Amino acid sequence: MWRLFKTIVSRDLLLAFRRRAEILMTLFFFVVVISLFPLGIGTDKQILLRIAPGVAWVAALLASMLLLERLFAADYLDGTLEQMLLTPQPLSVVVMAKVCAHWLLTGLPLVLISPLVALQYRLGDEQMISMMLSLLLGTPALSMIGAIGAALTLGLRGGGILLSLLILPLYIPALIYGAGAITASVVANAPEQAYYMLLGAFTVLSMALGPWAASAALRLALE
Amino acid sequence: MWRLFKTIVSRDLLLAFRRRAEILMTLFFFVVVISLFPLGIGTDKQILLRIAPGVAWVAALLASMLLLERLFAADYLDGTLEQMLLTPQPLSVVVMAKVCAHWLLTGLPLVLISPLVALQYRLGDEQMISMMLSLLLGTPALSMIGAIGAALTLGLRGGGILLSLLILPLYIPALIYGAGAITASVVANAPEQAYYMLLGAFTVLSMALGPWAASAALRLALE
Amino acid sequence: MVPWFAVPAILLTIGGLYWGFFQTPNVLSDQKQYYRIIFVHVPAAWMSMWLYVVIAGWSLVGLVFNTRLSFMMAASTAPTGAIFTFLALWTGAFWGKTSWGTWWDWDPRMTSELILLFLYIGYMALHSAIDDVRRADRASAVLAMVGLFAVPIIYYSVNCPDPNQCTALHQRSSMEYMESNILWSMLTMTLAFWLYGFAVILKRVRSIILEREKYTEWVNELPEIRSQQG
Amino acid sequence: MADMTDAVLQAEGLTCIRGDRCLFSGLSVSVRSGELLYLQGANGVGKTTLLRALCGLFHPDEGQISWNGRPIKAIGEEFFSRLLYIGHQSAIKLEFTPLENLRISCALDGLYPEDGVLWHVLERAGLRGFEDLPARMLSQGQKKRVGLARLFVNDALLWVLDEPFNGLDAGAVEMLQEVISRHVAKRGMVILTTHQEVPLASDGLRCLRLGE
Amino acid sequence: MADMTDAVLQAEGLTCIRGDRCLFSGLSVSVRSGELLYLQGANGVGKTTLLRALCGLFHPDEGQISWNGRPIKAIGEEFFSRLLYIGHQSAIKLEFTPLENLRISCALDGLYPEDGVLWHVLERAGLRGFEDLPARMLSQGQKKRVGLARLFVNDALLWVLDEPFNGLDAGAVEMLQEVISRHVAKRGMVILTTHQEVPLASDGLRCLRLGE
Ligand code: HEM
Ligand SMILES: Nc1ncnc2c1ncn2[C@@H]1O[C@H](COP(=O)(O)OP(=O)(O)OP(=O)(O)O)[C@@H](O)[C@H]1O
Ligand SMILES: Nc1ncnc2c1ncn2[C@@H]1O[C@H](COP(=O)(O)OP(=O)(O)OP(=O)(O)O)[C@@H](O)[C@H]1O
Ligand SMILES: [Mg+2]
Ligand SMILES: [Mg+2]
Repeated sequence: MWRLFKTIVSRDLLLAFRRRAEILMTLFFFVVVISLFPLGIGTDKQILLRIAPGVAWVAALLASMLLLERLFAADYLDGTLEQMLLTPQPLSVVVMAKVCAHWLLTGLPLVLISPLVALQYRLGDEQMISMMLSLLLGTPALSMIGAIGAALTLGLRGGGILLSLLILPLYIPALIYGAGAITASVVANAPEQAYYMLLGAFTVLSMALGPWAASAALRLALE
Repeated sequence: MWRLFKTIVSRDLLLAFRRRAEILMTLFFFVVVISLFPLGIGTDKQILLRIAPGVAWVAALLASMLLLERLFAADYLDGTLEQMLLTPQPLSVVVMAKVCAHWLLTGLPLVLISPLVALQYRLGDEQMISMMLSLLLGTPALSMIGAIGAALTLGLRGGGILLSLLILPLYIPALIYGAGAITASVVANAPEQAYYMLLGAFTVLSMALGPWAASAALRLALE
Repeated sequence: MVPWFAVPAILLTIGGLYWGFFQTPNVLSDQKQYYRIIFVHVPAAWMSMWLYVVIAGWSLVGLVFNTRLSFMMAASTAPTGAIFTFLALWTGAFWGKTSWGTWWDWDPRMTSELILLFLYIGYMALHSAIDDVRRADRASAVLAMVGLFAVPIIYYSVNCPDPNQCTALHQRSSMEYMESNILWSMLTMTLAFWLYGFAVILKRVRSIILEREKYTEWVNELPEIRSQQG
Repeated sequence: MADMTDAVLQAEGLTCIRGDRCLFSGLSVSVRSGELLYLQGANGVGKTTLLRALCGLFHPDEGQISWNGRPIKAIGEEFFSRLLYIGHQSAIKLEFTPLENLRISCALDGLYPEDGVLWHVLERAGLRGFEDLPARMLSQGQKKRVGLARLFVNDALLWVLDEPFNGLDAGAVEMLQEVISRHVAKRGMVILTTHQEVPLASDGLRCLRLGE
Repeated sequence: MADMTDAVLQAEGLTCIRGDRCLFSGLSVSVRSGELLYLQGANGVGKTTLLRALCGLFHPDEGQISWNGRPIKAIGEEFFSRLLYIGHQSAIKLEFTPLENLRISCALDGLYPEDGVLWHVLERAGLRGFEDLPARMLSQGQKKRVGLARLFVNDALLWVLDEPFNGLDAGAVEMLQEVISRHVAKRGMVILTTHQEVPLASDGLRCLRLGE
């Protein structure tokens, strides 16, 4: 079981590394997105400070969305997913593995690159820390929820779409608390713990329910 | 020729409506990005006014990117693209048709929904007008340039990120002048004509060169 | 042929750096010694822009006359260009840190260079993402052509975001009132970078050719290949 | 169709190199109207590659492909208008019904038949009753049939079919055979490849075996 | 493999309704080890549906499928560990080399053979020299072979093969046939469907013709 988990994770990572440029690409993609805002908004230090949290989290959302269809679609089209349903292990292991890989490909790079955001947006050190922390806590939830949405929209039965529309708004709490935490540290040096608690709780919750929902959706999509 | 154009456009539109999730995804993403910033920044009117143009335009860039990957991918996988290469009509007609469809699916909805942004950011009417106008002028260029990127990255793993890495820098002029136009109307009631001129020129230029580049890239991708 | 460029490149770099760092009077005392970075900074910046034009040129030749060599040249030029771009940004940032007290400022020139870096990276990423050589060459050539049209527009838009009063263009170009021997040492560095560029590019294109032609017989005639096989 | 005059597709000295391996070199072949060229050869020997090259979808590393003596690269669209290529992939959209799929692929060929014709064609293709289901709900062979239905509408001079019999049941195979031989009989030209030994009963039959 | 003891897959009173069309109703069939069940029938008659139902991938509207007397839904994973299903789609990733594809599909079956074995298997599948190319660069039949290579590694008791011969050349078809009959000979069980008439020379052969 643990072995299957590892196999699938490493497989998905390998898929990503197959284009050796890809991991770097993720990083540079963030830099590009981040650099766009000042071009559009202007480079007044105050403004930059204010928008930094939003920018970071929009980048996170975009990243996990951009890579979401890769999550199951490819395996669905070429029939690998059928095979995964037939594995002797429970399906939720597969789901967790794929989510984990997805996070390693999207969430983690963002966490790692976020100091650059802080630099470009003139954030102080402890603000940089809080940005990294909030991203670290929140992005797994994005991947997990995204997985549910991806599984639901997979077969594209009418119901799936409607449900996935119910799913997408679930992103919002993560965004609010994540951005909120950074803002708290940027603007009013308000206590941030509360934000982190909520963010963490949200992630844990999604991790608890996500795999079950996602694998149910997968079975539905495949019959 | 004109008839082929119409057929392809209507076909792509029909396809998109069959899988509704896509259109909704674009709009949803746009709205989320837009509403995220007030959440993160707080609703100080001055700041909102300042960042409104930039946020709107960056959101537009990113949102129109979401569907780009699928512009040719589906047709590529199931072999339709091969058939399109073999049509008696020049390939650039096909490209233009697909770009047009893509704009109707991404650019237009954004233009229509932008008044919502204006509302959220407390913009006045004439500022709202200028926002819609700038989006109307600029988004076609986004679709066209995006098509080039999509054709170039066709069938490549992780196309989504690579694609955005390629085209986002090319988007910058549209971003600067689009946002600039709105800012001009928001902050200093400076004359905006110049912006619109440049924006339009940019779009026209991309329309003139884009189809050539895109169809060249397509032929490459298919052999 | 490579050494013909490599050796003078090294010599000139050393010479230029020495000249720049120790032979130039301490003008711009407000910036203390930091300003000497300019001897790396500016030439690097120049090279970075010039090399992109070179790439586009080779790509055009390749697309029109369908010559494989020119594609190889373009492909092998890109990394050097990226390196120079990064060098310019990095030294610039360093300079900014010391003289302006900030790593990064959204000054147009810096921004446009940053965008140029993105373009380079995009070019290289595309080329490395396609494993069919033929398609890789032509696809990235098309990209370079598009870039050729885009770059001037982007530069214009970045340098003059407000078309109504377009003052930002060519700001802060203090070339004219610059000490002649500072200028000269800078030019030396530029020349040095030129030669370095030639050397590296030729080296790279050589290896690329060898890799792609490894099935043709003339390659196997080459001494070092023989020695490897034998 | 308009003119079934004598046309000839000619390939001289074709050399195709995929990756590191040379599939074929110096291959010359010509097809004239009223002939059926039957490509044979093991898996991976280069049949599909050759077919796509003959359609102008793939540029051979060396050699010249000409239609009525003029290189197909030069006459591009004119050649395409005489060509009908059906490849491995069915080129149908799973979201569309067979009817819509057929209509679109016709439009790509520059044909705009009215629905009556399309319904009739789909029935001949053995899809009666399935015209209005999304293709996602069709079986493998039924999808294949949707792709092949174009043969009933399109009267291009040159048909290039890559393993058209895959996944078809006995009845469909038979039907397809007679469609093909009828096309050849009225001086069309057909190039196809398949691994099943099907009796291609037509006089103009010529075989080309790759990979020897 | 561990035990080739007598096992039996039994389906009673199966009824499948896809869309609004009843494919089959009250269908009962059973396969025991040492037998080969050959599904026949026209396109769209429900062969694939039946196969998927027998694998537990598709839940029939009525009826009961049991493995050694216990319903497969109940024993889920235990049944899957005895099952090998190869469907229409090849289930291979175009970015991966045949070697990696094979390794992954083995891992999904819970097998972790070392590379030596995999190389050997691929050679038997006729892919020598292609082990390290991305599967995107393989021909249609070669991709199919990669998918089928699992048969050499996996010694599950029950094989379910949906049109395994599609797109294979004569040699490959022959090879596949003998692999199948060998499996049956050593008291494995096979359920397959195909449209090509291939001589399935094995004593335990039983035919089931759908759609009459
Ligand atoms: C991180 C980015 C950069 C920083 C912080 C930076 C900073 C500086 C500073 C402090 C100077 C000293 C000259 C003065 O203060 O007037 C300077 C000069 C110069 N920089 Fe940069 N720079 C950066 C990027 C670039 C780029 C990308 C270019 C090329 C387009 C560039 C071109 C020049 C040139 C030509 C000079 C010498 C002429 C002059 O003194 O104005 N710089 N830079
Ligand atoms: N995109 C590609 N890049 C590199 N090599 C390729 C590519 N496509 C095919 N090949 C190689 O070309 C050879 C011939 O492929 P092709 O598809 O023409 O074979 P085929 O004769 O059609 O085989 P099949 O009967 O299985 O369809 C194969 O050996 C394959 O390795
Ligand atoms: N996802 C689906 N939803 C609804 N109906 C379906 C679906 N898939 C298949 N069907 C219907 O079930 C019937 C049987 O499909 P199936 O794939 O089992 O046929 P088959 O016997 O495998 O045909 P073939 O020989 O072409 O593979 C078809 O008529 C098809 O219309
Ligand atoms: Mg083939
Ligand atoms: Mg079937």
